Amino acid sequence: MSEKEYIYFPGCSLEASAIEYDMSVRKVLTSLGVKLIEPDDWSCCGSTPAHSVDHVFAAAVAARNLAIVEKMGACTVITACPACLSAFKKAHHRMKKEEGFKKEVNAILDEPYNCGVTAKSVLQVLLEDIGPKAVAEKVTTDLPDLKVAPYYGCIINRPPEIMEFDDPENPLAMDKLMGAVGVKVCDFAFKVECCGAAFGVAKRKMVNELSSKVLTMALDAGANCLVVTCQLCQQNLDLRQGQINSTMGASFNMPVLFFTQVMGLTYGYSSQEMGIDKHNVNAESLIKSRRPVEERIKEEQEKAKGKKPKAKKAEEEES
Amino acid sequence: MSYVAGKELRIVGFLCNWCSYGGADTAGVGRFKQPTDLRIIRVPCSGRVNPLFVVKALLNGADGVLVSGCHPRDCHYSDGNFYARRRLEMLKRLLPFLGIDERRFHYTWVSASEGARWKNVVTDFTKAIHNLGPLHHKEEKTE
Amino acid sequence: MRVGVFICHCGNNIAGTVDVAKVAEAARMMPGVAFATTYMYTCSEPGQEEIKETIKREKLDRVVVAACSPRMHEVTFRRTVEKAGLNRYFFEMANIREHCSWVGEDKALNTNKAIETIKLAVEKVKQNKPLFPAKFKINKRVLVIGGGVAGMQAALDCADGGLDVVLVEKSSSVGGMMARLDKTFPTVDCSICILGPKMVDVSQHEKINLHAYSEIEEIKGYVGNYQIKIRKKATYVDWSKCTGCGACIEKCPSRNAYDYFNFGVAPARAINIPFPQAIPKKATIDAQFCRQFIKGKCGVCAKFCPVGAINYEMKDEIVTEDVGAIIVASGYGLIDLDKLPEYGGGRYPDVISGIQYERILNASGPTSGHIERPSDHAEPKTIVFVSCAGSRDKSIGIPYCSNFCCMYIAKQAILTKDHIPDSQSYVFYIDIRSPGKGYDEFTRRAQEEYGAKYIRGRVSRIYPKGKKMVVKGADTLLGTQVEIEADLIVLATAVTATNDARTLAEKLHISYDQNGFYVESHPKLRPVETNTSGVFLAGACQGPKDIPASVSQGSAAAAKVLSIFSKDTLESDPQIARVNTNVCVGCRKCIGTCPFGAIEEQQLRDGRIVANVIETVCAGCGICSSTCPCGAIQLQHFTDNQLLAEVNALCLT
Amino acid sequence: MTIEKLKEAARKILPEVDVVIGYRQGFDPLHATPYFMTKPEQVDQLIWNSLCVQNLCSYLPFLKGKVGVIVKGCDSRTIVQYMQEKLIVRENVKVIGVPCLRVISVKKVLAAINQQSVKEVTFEGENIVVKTPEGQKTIPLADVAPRKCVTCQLATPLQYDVLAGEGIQSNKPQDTFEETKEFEKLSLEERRAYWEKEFDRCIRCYACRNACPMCICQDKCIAESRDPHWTSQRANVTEKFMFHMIHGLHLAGRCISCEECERVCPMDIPVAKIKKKISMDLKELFGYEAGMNPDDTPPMYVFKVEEATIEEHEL
Repeated sequence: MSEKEYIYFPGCSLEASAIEYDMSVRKVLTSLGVKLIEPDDWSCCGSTPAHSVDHVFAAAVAARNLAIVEKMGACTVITACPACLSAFKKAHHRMKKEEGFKKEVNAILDEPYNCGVTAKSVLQVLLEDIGPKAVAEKVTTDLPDLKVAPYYGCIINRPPEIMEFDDPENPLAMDKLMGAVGVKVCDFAFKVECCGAAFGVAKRKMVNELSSKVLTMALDAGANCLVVTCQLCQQNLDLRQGQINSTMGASFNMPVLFFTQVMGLTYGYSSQEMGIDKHNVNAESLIKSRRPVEERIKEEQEKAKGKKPKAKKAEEEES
Repeated sequence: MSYVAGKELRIVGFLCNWCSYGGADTAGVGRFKQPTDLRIIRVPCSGRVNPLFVVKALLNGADGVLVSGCHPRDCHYSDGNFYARRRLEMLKRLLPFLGIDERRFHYTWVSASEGARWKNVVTDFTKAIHNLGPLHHKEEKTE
Repeated sequence: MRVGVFICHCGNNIAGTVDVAKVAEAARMMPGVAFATTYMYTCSEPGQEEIKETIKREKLDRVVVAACSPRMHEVTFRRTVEKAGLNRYFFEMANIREHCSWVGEDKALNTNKAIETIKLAVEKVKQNKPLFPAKFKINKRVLVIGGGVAGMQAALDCADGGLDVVLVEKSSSVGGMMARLDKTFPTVDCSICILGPKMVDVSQHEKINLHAYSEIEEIKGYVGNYQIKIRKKATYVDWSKCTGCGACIEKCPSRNAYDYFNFGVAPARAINIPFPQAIPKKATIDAQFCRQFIKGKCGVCAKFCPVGAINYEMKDEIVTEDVGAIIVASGYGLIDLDKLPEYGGGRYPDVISGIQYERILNASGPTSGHIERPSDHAEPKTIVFVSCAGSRDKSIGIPYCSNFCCMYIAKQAILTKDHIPDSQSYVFYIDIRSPGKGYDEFTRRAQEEYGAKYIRGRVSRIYPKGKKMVVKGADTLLGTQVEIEADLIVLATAVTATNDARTLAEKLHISYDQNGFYVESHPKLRPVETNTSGVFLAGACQGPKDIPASVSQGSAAAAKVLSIFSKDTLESDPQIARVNTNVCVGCRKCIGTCPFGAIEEQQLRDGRIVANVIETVCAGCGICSSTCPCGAIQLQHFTDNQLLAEVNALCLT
Repeated sequence: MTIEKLKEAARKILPEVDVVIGYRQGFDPLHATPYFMTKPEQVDQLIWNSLCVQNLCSYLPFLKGKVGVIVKGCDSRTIVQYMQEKLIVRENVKVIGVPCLRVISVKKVLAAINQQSVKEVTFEGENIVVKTPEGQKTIPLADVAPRKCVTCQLATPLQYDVLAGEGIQSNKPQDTFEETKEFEKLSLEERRAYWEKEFDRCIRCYACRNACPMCICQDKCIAESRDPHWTSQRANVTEKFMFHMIHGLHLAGRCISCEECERVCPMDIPVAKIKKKISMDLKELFGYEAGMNPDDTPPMYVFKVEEATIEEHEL
């Protein structure tokens, strides 16, 4: 596969609370032959704290980073964090649409941003630029016990006119990728419901209620693990799972992994390399049955042989 | 022809009776406020508008001319606006060659139900003409 | 020349923002104007009398009325001046209401605009020539497009009035949407029981010629003399032989054809008769699903048909019909469920549309009237109805109300309770719209007698939970969120124009609004006419309508046709092109550009070739006039000189 | 020698037609004039040289019966355009094509000899030699050729029944509308002033119209009629402007750029300029060139439901 290069914006949480997300992203993309370049002197993306007080300022903070990327001569920046992504896309979208707003924002910046950069999520890159086929080729390991419910959260593909990726009501990007790496995917109705987001401190109970709904739905869907694209969701669902159990009187024990971690595991990386051990809810029990992918393939072939005559019969009924 | 000094410019509109003229009526019924400059000449079809009418108006004192017919495919006479489109496009390209800003002539499509759209067309075109100013240096009589 | 100008106050509509007295004063100064006055309501009886008297008293030979739009009252006043002995074309209208008093805010500017608009009309009227309509024979046959309840009503009324009717229906049976309904509100009487007899009448009426499974191919001509090309689509069954016995359907092996009649509630056979009361009761093969067409082998139906009616070789056939008027009753469509992803439309089998539920309720439907949900055929106990599913939603481009959903939801809630006494219905609504006779009482009955729980608010999301569907929404009256675990969700999907509404409109040369519904020529006073004379509207093709409204429009349209057909001849509009043979140089450019082929070559005695207009064919568009280099062919009443007079009135300083 | 071939052709055709139109010497040595031949002996007076500038096709729509006509390459576009507009019956016209590389512009020659009277004109190779009372002047033909010859692509006529001489290829560069594009570089005000100045000189003699092969209305022209009354007889620039717009727009998609209008203008008004601009636009819009293909229809008399090249104009 041809060598790809991307400007990669980690963002604050991927350097700290969600460092395992960063680890897995870098490893997975490297094994897919993608080179990541981190812009020098990148700064806050301008998400929640900023845009909840001042839109111009928030846009400026985002645009500062985009301007840096522009200066590097690139037209795309990728990030794993949905908050950074939407911060970038929102700023870009409005600056592009409103000349006045653009002037206002650029007035604050030393280096003006000329709207030449498209922000993409790692998810989008994997699905559209690299594609499920290439993603599947790298799989070495099978995770037979893993049954995942893909949980997208609220902002990775909404509002649609700004994010311009996947279906806002029923996204399928992760479903496809998980399918591609041979993991069982459960159809799950709560893909984009609210997890409580940044209210974890202010309104703990509400967050617990909302997150517990997500976990319940995942269980009902027959999943034993959630895969996510957003470290805030991950936090609310994993870090607070104990909290949820106590507030809601429940007994959830469902690992919440980043989709890149699951991909990494199927690529043969160890739990440590993927930082699985950094999570609260232990996923080992689901992973330990891992085996070379060839075994699964053999199994499937046998199954198929078993099926053959039956399928034939159906055919005859048809005609 | 009497003018209201300074406030108005001379804008002539040729409107298809079946669509745009009705659209202007709809705008009226809906009380969509518009600038008052436009004077409307009713024609059965935009295809009736010989480009020479536009030239005649512009040469003789109009500051702007607007032709509005039915949306393509929606012509009451099936083909009228198709001919209009070609002939008026030819004219629009010729005007600047004669030293007349092509923005002084606009042709568009407004249906009988598009009252709001009509209001916008009139408002925007009038604005455009006022930005361009008078085409003729005539002494404007006051009322 | 003595022009008289009559300026209408129109109560305050004009006088409120235009200084009419000043306008009259200015009008008196205009060259050629002998008299000018103002009047409170010019269109009123005394107002018209005033005009007639003044014409006589002042010896006026031209009249200008400055009032509302000519599209409103031109005809009225033409009649008035004619009664006073003037040719009706010695009249012009100055539109100082819609185009002036109603849209301008500055009284001084409005007044000036009114004056100039009148000047325009005066200059035009001075150029006017007397015109005299010719008479032409009319073909007293009528075409009705669409065999729904509106179309059938129109067809029957016309036929009973003694007209030959050509009824064209797209699907293989008449009946339309009403035939699909189980019961009708607010009487809850059986829909097909009241429609069935009408369908039979249509099929048996000797004056009605029904073309089922047919579509309009082409329409040529003008009021009184239309030539219609009708495409009879291939049914692959010889209907002259088919007895509707249904043996073929029994035996048909391809069992997952889409069932258009039942909106896909259950699969149908590739050869099918849509419903037991179908008229005509004849089978039709759906080539999309028929094995004979897909695989090239099967022929089962042909084998089993007792009368040998099956004919796989059948081709579409074009028939032509000549008529004098057209009634359009082409009905409505519904948005697809998958346009509503937040409700899981198209994703979850137990989220269905109102019309689908109607079929499930219907005894002749795929479940023979037993309410069961699609996913597992279980009997639902909790049913949630979501109104305005798409309607009144700008975000998906449907800003309007679909008119009858509120009522059929109430009906369906009532019927649900009848079918399943221990069931509970919930209805999410924005507003309950029940303005009809007995309608509001009906929606109350649904709540009070049948215990349907009405929740004012919108649904945000619908998702499966085990065997149930969870409906998440807001109760705006209690100001809380609600979650209901339901077994079946019924979406009152928005009413839209049919997907081929626009193409049909283009064939008819009638206009449609931004939503694809046909535009009537006046929203209040000419609700079933279009701007194309001879073409009338009935039913939901003009906008969402319930049954009584559609039926009344069907009758109204029929009445209109009968009234124009009450004479043997029609007056042709004299506003058509006329050739000045002394000037015509015979360059033939007009002939090539006329959309109606109304111009022919004619050789004069001196051998010169000149153009000649066929009066009955000319529709009066004037393309020829703007094409003719030497101005030899002039559209009467819109001649170059008349338009130039208007241009000069405005421009010459 | 072309002239011999022409005479031979004319003689051959004469019996089959009522008249053959060619050129003969005009009122002075610098002018050729149209010549209507009905008898064989007249053919001897036929001439052919660079003075034969007139577009003889212009007579065809007004002549009944069968006609023979001598046609240069540029003029042959007239025949084609007439065919498009069905203004002639091709069978009734015997076209004697004549290969031609360039004619001269009388105006340019007179300018070169500062308007003296002409005693004698001879041609030496690529030069024209003009004898005047003050002596003689030798001018390269290329220097006094009219504009249309500079970019002429039709050395051999598009249409002919007999060709007098061998078909020759044009050796001229394609017309790229340079002049038009140059003019468009001026500001709006400059352009407007330009036309007002030019048209102000117009004396409304209608020579341009009368010489125009496409002005088929001739004495029915709306510039002179009262019904319709497009222009008054007032001698102000507006009315003159209007007349030239009428001429221009009536030729939209029909002008075969023979530039007769400009040749005959006594006031030297560049009347062909506007027509050229329209031709340029219509070529760009509809890929149409008048008088090239008999099966075309002029673009103002047809339409496409979807016009690929016309975009809706926003305000």
